[in-house]
Amino acid sequence: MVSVLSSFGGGQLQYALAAVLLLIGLYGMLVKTNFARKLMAMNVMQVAVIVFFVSLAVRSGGTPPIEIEHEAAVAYANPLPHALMLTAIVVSVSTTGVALALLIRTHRRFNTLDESELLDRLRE
Amino acid sequence: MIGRLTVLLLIPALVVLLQAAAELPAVGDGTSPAFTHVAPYYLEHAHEETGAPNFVTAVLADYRGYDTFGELTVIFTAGLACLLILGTRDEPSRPRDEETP
Amino acid sequence: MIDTLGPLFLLLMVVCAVAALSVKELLSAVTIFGAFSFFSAAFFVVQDALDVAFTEAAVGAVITTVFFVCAIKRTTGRSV
Amino acid sequence: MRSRFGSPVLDASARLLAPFMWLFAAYVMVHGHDSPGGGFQAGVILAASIVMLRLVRGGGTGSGLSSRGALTLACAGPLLFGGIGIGSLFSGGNFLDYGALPLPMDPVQVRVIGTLGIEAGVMLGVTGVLVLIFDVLASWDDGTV
Amino acid sequence: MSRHLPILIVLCPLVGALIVPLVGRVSVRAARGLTVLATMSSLACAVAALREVLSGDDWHYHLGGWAPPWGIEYVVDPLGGGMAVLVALLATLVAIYAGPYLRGFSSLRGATFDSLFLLLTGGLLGITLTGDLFNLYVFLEISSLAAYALLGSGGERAVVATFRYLLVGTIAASFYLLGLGYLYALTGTLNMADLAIRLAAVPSGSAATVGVVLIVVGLAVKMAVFPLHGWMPDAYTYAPPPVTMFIAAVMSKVSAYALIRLLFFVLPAGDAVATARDVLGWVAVAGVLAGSVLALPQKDVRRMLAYSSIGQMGYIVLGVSLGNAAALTGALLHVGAHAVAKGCLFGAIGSMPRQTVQVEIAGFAGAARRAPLTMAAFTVAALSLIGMPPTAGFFSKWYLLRGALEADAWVFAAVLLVSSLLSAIYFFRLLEQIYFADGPPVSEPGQASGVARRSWRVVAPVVTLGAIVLLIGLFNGALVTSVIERALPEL
Repeated sequence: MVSVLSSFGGGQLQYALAAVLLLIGLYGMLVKTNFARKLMAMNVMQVAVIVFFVSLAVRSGGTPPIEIEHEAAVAYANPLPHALMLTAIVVSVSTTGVALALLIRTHRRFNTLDESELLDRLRE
Repeated sequence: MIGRLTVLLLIPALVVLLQAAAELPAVGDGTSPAFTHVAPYYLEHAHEETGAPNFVTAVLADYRGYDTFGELTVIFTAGLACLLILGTRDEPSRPRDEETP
Repeated sequence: MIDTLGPLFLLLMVVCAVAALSVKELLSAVTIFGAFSFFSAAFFVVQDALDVAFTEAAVGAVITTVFFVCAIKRTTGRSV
Repeated sequence: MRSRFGSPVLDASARLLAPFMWLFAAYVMVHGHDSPGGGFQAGVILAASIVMLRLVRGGGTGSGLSSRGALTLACAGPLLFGGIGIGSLFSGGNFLDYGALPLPMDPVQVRVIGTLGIEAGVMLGVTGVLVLIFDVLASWDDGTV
Repeated sequence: MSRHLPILIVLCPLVGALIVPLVGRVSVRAARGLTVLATMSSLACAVAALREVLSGDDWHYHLGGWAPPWGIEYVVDPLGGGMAVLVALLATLVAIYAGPYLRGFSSLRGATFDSLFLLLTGGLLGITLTGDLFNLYVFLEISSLAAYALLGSGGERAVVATFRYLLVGTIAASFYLLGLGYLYALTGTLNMADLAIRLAAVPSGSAATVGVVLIVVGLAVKMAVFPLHGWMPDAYTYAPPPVTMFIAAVMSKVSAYALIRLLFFVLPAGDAVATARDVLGWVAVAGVLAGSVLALPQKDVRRMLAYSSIGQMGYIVLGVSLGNAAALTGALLHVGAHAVAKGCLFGAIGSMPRQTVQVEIAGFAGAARRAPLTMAAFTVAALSLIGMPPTAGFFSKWYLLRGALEADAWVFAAVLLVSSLLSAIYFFRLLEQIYFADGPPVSEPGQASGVARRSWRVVAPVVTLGAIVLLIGLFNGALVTSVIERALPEL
């Protein structure tokens, strides 16, 4: 563990923090019992993936990927991961919308959002 | 109880992810494969080929326009999904649970 | 400068994520989640990802939060 | 759910704010190809303005877009996008090959026009869908989808 | 236009889905007709494209006119084209089958249902044809979101199961995307063919391994392999019949296809892939056994079939794990055989009169006299799942067994035989009810709704599927030599 951490000279620190964020989200999705809370954890997890991709695209001393005229050899950031992540953000908001609709429907019938209570009700 | 078990499972996952991350090119490294293979083509040709100085727009709307079509379809799907699941006010989704004909 | 700002915002995001998952009241959690989205947008700005930051700010901090508030209002029985 | 916030100040400021938001959305969309932004962001801003009007004025008239209209927009946006793609299919290019569109301009400019067209499609579609989802989630629709 | 066949396969359902809600306002019948038309034309395009590919080279279609790896490409090869035909065929039959079910719906709800069904079809077809890893993710999400909505439209119990499916599915998709990020960081490309070349040059290390593992885990979770199947029995039991029919038949098969595509065509054969395949093998063994055992005590037939699906998916994963030519042939044949048979079984069950939420086994008493055609198809499909000759299931299991013996994997071979025995037990219990038990008299009043459901639109798709199960079995040799052998990777 220590050897792993010491290998991060700062160059990979952002990847490490993205991994931490991902696992916080995963933990929340697995452990929290309230469905709305699970959804927030899901969003955290999705943002973690976006953070990872954006970290791949950054170039030190670089500029945003918008062309500056009359300046040769500018170190632009990589536009491809940015474009991909725009799609990923849309996917995450879509998933959240559908999940919330399911959530409201569940609540309308069972009057609870707690996972264990719901499972008990379903077995009745 | 479940919480502790999950943490026990997640810590090795974290170690593995960190180990893998340590092998990736450093953040900001302009010589990594991500910067040397496909991306330079966009940076060199996007403006003249697509007329868009914003490279992200060039990639999003032109080179990978089909992904954007897919993205729009995803959000369209989400809209219809909410409509089907919750129904509208004048026509709440049918209570087809216990008394299905 | 930029090299330290990125990890700093990431740390703030971690703090917000933990807080959003552990706060008792659901509505407070949603608010903190909005802050989380805001910090992530700030992170994307310092990473030169302006388009992503713009989208995340608009979607994460506004639309997702509004959706969450709607759903939580409806599932806790209070009116908007 | 349907009650307004009631405050005339809120009402007036929302009414004042909305046109500026629409203007900003148009700016964001049109300038998508040389500055950050584009159809998706513009659509989100438009949807946010309509949701704001709904929240302040309590739906019904004056909130910009009915639920039925939102569904129509949600279909029309992607159809515009797909239509441009299929248009290029019929004029000799591959799907979404805007350069093949039969417009009397040089190919790069045709591509810019095509890109603008699909960004408009994205904007309309995103606006429609987000308003629709809000209406369904908040059960704010006027019952006429 | 024939130059554009690959994209037309996907565009037909997608554009159809965009038009159906608008048409549905004017005429419900027109919207229904449009749905069937869209799936049919997609099927026609898929068949034409597959024929073209079988007589020539793989078909590369560059979207937007941009050559890969800068743009996105569609690739039709015997594997992808065959999958597309399978998906489009089932979609067409289910689109016809859904007609009577939708009769009680309002026009808006019916159009929304149809539109989402088309989106699901389009999403699955996109997965089978795309040659780009990120594009695969986008279409995976289209199909997943549509599936959540369709499964969740069945009632509140289905909604809870669907919510849990959504959480699991999103974790899977995020894993896939993260794994994709690792591979992109190492190679700088997203195109499958390009990635295969460039990844082979990357020195193997833990980053590449983690990327591969994340992608494999993500797709395996989407397939509902054994320990992650929790949502499935509930969702299949409570979802509307046409939805269960379609999703049980093709959805997990398409994920299996994606897994085969990535493991054998994209990722280089190295330690990472070998480890992933070993682990998958043991997961598959557990899944086959657990699925077969858990299916035994089920009272509800749909729940029983859901557990049997878990076991049957295990067979496919087993074939992937063994990875030799015979085993992969078996896995691919089983993808087709199981898709058609499961569709037939769930279709037949959906046509049964339903008084309660449960479809008890006892409810099938004497069904053969009331619905001889449907039950004949049901029987053929059931025999195929057990693995009786001359149905399709026998031959796929035979190839799998041969693959296991070739690889000296005695445990796998034993598991195959044991689980066939178990499935024989639970299916014969059911077949006994259908043919030998005394059912209620035909004129019982409670059956009116069942008779109404049994219009030709319900019977014809089910019978067609049953016939296809037999045809695949009878002509399996031709199918294997003309399509599947050409779809196999170079081993």
